[in-house]
Amino acid sequence: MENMFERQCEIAWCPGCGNFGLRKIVLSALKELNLDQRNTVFVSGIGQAAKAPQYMNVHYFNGLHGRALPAATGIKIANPDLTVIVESGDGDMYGEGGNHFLHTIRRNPDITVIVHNNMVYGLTKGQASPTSQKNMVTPIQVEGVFETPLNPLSLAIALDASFVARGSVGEPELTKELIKNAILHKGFALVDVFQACVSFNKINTHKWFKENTYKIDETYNPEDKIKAFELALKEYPFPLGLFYINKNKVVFEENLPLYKKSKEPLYKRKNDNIKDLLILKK
Amino acid sequence: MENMFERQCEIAWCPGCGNFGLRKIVLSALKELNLDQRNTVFVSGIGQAAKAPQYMNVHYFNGLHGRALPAATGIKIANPDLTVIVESGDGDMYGEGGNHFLHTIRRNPDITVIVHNNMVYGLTKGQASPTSQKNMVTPIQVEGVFETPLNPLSLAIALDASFVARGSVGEPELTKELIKNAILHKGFALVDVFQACVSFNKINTHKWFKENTYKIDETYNPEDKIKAFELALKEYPFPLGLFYINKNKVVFEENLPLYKKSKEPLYKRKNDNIKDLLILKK
Amino acid sequence: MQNKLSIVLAGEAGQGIQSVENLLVLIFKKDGYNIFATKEYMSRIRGGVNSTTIIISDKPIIAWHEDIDLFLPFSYEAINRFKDKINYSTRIIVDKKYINYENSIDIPFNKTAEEIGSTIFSNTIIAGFLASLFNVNIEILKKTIFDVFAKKGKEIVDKNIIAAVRGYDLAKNYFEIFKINIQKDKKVAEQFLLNGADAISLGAVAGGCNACFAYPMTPSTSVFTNMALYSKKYDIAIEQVEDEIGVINMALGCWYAGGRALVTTSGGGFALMTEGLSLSGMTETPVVIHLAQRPGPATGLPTRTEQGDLNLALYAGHGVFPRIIYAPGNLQQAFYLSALAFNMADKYQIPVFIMSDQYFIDTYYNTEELPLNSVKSENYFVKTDINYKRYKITEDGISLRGIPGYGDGLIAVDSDEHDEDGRITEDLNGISLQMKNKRLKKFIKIKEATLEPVLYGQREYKILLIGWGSTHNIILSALENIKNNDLAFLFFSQVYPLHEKTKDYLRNAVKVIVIENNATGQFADLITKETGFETKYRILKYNGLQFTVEELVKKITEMI
Amino acid sequence: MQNKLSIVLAGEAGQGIQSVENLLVLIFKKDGYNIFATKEYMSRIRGGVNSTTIIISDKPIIAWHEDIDLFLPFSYEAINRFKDKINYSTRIIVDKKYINYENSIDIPFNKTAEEIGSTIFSNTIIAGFLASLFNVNIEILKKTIFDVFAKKGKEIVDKNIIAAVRGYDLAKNYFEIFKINIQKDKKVAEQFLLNGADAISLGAVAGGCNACFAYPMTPSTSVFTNMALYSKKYDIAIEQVEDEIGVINMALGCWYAGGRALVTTSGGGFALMTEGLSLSGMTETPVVIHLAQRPGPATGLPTRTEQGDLNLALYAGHGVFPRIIYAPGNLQQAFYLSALAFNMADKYQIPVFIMSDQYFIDTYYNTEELPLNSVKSENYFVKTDINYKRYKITEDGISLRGIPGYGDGLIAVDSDEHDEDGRITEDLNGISLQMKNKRLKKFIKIKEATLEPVLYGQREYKILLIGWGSTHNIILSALENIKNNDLAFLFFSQVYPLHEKTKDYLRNAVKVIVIENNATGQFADLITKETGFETKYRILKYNGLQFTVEELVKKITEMI
Ligand SMILES: Cc1ncc(C[n+]2csc(CCOP(=O)(O)OP(=O)(O)O)c2C)c(N)n1
Ligand SMILES: Cc1ncc(C[n+]2csc(CCOP(=O)(O)OP(=O)(O)O)c2C)c(N)n1
Ligand code: SF4
Ligand code: SF4
Ligand SMILES: [Mg+2]
Ligand SMILES: [Mg+2]
Repeated sequence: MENMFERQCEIAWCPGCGNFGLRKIVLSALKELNLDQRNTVFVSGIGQAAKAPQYMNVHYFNGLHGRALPAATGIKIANPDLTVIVESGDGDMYGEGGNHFLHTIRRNPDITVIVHNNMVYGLTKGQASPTSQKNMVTPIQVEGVFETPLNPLSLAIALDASFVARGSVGEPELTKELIKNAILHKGFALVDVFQACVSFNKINTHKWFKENTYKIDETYNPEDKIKAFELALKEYPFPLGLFYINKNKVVFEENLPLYKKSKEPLYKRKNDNIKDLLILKK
Repeated sequence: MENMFERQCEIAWCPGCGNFGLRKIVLSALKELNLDQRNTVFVSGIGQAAKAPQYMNVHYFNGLHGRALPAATGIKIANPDLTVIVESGDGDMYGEGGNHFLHTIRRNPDITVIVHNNMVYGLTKGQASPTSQKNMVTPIQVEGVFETPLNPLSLAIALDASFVARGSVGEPELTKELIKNAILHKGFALVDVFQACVSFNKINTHKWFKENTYKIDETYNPEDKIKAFELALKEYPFPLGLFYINKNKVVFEENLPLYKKSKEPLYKRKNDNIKDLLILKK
Repeated sequence: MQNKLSIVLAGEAGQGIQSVENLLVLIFKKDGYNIFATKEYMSRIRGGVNSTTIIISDKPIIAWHEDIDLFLPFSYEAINRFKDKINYSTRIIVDKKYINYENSIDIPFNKTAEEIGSTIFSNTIIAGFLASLFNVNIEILKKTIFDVFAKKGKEIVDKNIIAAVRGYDLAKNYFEIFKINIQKDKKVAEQFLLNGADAISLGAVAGGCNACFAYPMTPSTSVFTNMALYSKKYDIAIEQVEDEIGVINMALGCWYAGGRALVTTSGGGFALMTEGLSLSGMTETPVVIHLAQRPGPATGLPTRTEQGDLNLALYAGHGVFPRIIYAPGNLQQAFYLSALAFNMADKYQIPVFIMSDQYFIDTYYNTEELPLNSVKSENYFVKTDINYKRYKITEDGISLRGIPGYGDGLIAVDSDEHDEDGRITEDLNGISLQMKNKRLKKFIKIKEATLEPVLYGQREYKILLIGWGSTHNIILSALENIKNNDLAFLFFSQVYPLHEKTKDYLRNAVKVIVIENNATGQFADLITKETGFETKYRILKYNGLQFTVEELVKKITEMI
Repeated sequence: MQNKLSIVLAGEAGQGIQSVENLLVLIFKKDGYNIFATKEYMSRIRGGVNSTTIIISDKPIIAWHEDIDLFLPFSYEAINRFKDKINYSTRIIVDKKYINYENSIDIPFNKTAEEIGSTIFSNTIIAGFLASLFNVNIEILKKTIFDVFAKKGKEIVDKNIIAAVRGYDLAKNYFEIFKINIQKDKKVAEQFLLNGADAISLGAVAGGCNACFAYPMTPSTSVFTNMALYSKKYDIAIEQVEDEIGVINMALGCWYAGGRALVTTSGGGFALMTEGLSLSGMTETPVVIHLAQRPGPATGLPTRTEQGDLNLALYAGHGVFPRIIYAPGNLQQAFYLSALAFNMADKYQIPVFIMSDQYFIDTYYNTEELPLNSVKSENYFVKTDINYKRYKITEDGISLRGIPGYGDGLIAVDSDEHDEDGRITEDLNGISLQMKNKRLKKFIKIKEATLEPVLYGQREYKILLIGWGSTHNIILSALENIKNNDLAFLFFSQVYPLHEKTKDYLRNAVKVIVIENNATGQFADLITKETGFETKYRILKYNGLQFTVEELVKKITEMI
């Protein structure tokens, strides 16, 4: 059966790029969840990963580098009925967009954030990203990266993000399920996805990701924050799966007074009768 | 004995403000460490806390709201011999400045960051800050804060900051020692300091901080990251002391190739002989 | 002739000047006095010297005057700061227990307060005292005290009413000294009393604003606070965002999905939004920005006033895209333009600015009906079908705007150069160039919708004064004072685009004088750039305070 | 007459056009040909269509021409994109095994490559082939291949030399078809071969730059990459910062403490720096910003060219403060001005811009000596004593700049309005106003140091062409082609402040034509604003490509 989210078009990624794999995964997840295209909005920043929505039949807001999250939150504020999915790169989300990452997690809108984590700046030709591993040499980091790579999982857990997971393009089934659950989850859901940039990251290749990851044990309980943190610190190999879930968090837009009264999205409301307000100024 | 760091001048804080207490603590720490005024630079953003350097006899760079950390790093890059101390507010550091907080920790320059954490925006008259506790009502958060307060300690630990501590103006001795150790520590050192804003935070008062804090047990070992994380999650009461230290981190400026060769600060170098470079372009 | 009297209260932040102001403006207005109030304050919460000027008059009074008839210093510092502004005719009121000053009138406010139980009541006593000097109806006094303190509980209300009445009675001993006699006007009691922040906020609501995002920054915060206050009743989504970049991007997301968001900010905060502004331009997503100016550069004088960010508003954002900039000059305009901004942003799918400044935001006066019937919220988005194209090329450059979830079309907006479907393109000479031209075409439409500048004074002028924004009332008052048959005043409540007729107005003048509250004459420069007319006569002020009427009268007279 | 031949290689990103370009420019130049190369490319890493134009000539060639003499398409898409640009005299070279096109010359590059072992050698074969057609000395070919591939190890070097020689030999069968005969010039072999990014980077080093901070953004990244490359040898501190806001603030911290930092960025990145720019203005902390332009708004066309950010550079930042904007027109100017920028920033304690664009950054040609002896690094900071005041009021507004750790003074800089000591003040009519005036005074000094525009062509002109930045060489080449006795070209390598004499130059012209690679004529607007002269004749291009000489000749001829 045809996937109506799939758009037939030229795709500007390099042959072999991990983005293709993730695209397939996301498309399957959308289909399997039976989402309504007319209510599904993708939001992205700028970068190779951020082009993803261009290649799908969805609404999208392809904004500025690093600024997908506030835009996504604004969309949720205007219309909480929409399913909002952010798709962007590691540089975009954790570099330029770091502050929004912190505070959107605190806010906890009901959005899903899929990060194409290729550990490099792809579109700008191979500089280090916040998740680049130590010693990677690039045209800018000429003596190799020496800064501590940002660990998005432990960071999100420290901020008490309500759903924190890691997938990998090398594990499509697992990753698809994570993304589906993330979309179904009410609240901010992060799915950081390992994937290769075949043009600029010669270290963290498809093979490397295969060899340096493992699935989290089925018995693991993702509701324990400290355990989750401990798991998130595991490296070489890196665990894949759901690290942490907090089901008790208030969802941002639901907590806005205007949506406590009524669920109507903003565009359906008429809101300009100010007579009562003016009386106060007499 | 007189403290030469102490400046006799009018101070624009409200009577009773916690900033006065922290000022005293910082001044004592500077004196007890016997720092050379001529080599001590304070960097701050904008806010009540950020005015602190104005009231001391030090070099300072009083920059933009939220932007103290990159400026401080730039200063270290130009001259690693300088002792660089950042003093700023919770809004400044964790709100507007959040992205620099993340990435400066990753970079690990040898700077000390003292955050006057009064859990409110003081200078702009009492809006919620990222560390405001739940349910606090403000002129903007008219139905009370409902977002998860940012926990600077767990966040810094998740990012593997090399020195992470919490002080309180209510515990001047402890806080002074933390600040002294932070300054002596090589690498990024965070000292988040609880203090009251008597004008706008009617919840987290001097008394409240006294009643809701306790000193970390002497037997506690701050070198275990997971334990540190666990400790950082403790609330009501909140622990005070050194949570985490990582002594094995590379110091940013020391790792810059130019300082591996020579320790001379930039201003002493002469660097404009480009003949050799030009030959490459023939 | 106008009969007016001005009271200046000055003292430390935290001494209660602000609460006296708040009470007095209400009391006087409700009693039928025309009233004007403006304040200036330091960037601190306690200490320093702040002041408020309250002018009471028998005729409408809308602009800052510098005479001080009654001066109430609350501290020695206050006296120092105002020494040069008080003259032989200024009556100085002090409580000698605290402050001594030559030729001042000693009134035992504090002793009276202590009698009631605490010195904290002295502010209410002062309010009662002044009300009494102006022969305010005591019931109005009591009722206002009741309304203002109601939220704080019965005990506080009662004590304050007692204090007010004590002050009221105290004044009776001094009637002979002050001999105040200003005509009241019953109509005034029914009028609105607003400051600039109120007018802008209410206008936004009238324009259908249903979301407001900001990061606190003086002086723009007042509008944010108002919107938060209204939010409960009017279902406005309020969010304090982590930084200004987040603010503008959240606002764009909100508009994209069918909301009507207001952004309120000041210079440094707006500087951080310039990339986002460009995103509004490229994606053709509407947004309304209230830019409340204060003196820069950088942190500058954060609580002061200046018209220094016009250039920033004009040129912010990389690349070329249309925008509209309104600069209301009085409360009616603020209300009207703030509402209009929402409709224009929606209609033309562009960023629209409302420019104010600290003076404008913090200045109160009574005003007749607001232009309530001429504003309404106009929505321009459409229900889409499956063939919908977000960026359809049209004759005038404006495509119908769909929103996700309303209809069957897909709404794809892109910060990259895009085709009609909103998909990225590099067809440089094809659709890419057409998109650029589409956006350029909107300049023409927007220009057509420009509001005309308003001419005051002589139709057959030789000398033309020009102003924009918050100087409107001051220049107008100066004009009335000067009485020169060659003089007219051309006021721009829309500063960009400039109206077509601007050239004609300039051509008719022998001498053009541009008056601005900034250091270089940014609007004068804009006029030169757009019309080619030199604008070398400029009256500029940039110390962080607004012009006073007297000051302008003098400067204009010198220059003409 | 100039004898020249232009080669266009076009194909997908990743097909190796870039490496053929890199080899060929070196080979031709070392063999004594005047050489010019420029590229245009899509915002993707593989696929699409990119192209490079290489022009070989007997005389210096410094500007983009649109004729194509030899066309080597690497894909059908490439043919499509260039269909309109090839004409009857264009020779088209293909390998029919992959691509077929009418009237093209089939050359078995791939087969030859396969014979050596892999098709990846076809690019080197093509380079060898073209070198041979131009009768390049085979030793130069080999040596260049060796140098370029040396880093990749002996095996790869050897194979590529074999490939180059095979291509070289292959060409011999085609000499008769192509009959290329262009004079070489021994002197060229000794000249420099640079692109704009190189000239700017080397100039910065010559100006004493010892730190470079950036966040990657096309097309500004090339300068960052160069600085990183030089950093090992030249002790330059390099840091890729988390965002552009961090970049500018880090640079200001660095300058404050005695470093000389370069910031390199493009439109959207620079938009994020505008608050920081204002901090430079307020604290009087120097900074040098390389702003490499690309078409906006927002993400726009990220790998394309435009002169669209002049307004942004002119007006970025809230509040009023002085700045200098250089816009080099050729490699010498880029080198010279980039060095000068550091000295001027240091001397006047202001932000200084070097404006380039993608075309300028990516364009190579050979050039004689660079103005090496006229540049040097001048430091203006001083050793301080205990009485030092960072913002001492002086006649010309410039205070001596101390740095922490050098001397006994305290160096306090403040983003708030401050006194001479750098401490916050609200003394509105006192030191606060003096500080504002101090910064205004610097405008005068900076204006005095403005570089004169350069006049080319007729001294007694009637028609004056005006240009700035990257159009310099193109307008100059057009001027040479037009040969009109009334025509002159006035070029501004400094666009702000405008030089005093600008007015005189304009006055002497009957008609002024401003030529800009943007949609509205931002520099023309600036001229009007600053001089009052109308500049209604404008030749503008804004599809994302630079003008070609032929195009300009035509447009100028039409307009005069
Ligand atoms: C404000 C701004 N700064 C810089 C850029 C340039 N830029 C575009 S994409 C990108 C990095 C992309 O890296 P990442 O987010 O990891 O995505 P990837 O290409 O690797 O998928 C950068 C720096 C930009 N578009 N905007
Ligand atoms: C870009 C920018 N946005 C907003 C402001 C206004 N502002 C000044 S201080 C401040 C908050 C201060 O809060 P905090 O950092 O907690 O310091 P405190 O006053 O509580 O010590 C804000 C929002 C500013 N100066 N610059
Ligand atoms: S550069 Fe890397 S991330 Fe970008 S498309 Fe190519 S392989 Fe993928
Ligand atoms: S407002 Fe609060 S933080 Fe600021 S000085 Fe007053 S008490 Fe201190
Ligand atoms: Mg990436
Ligand atoms: Mg605070």
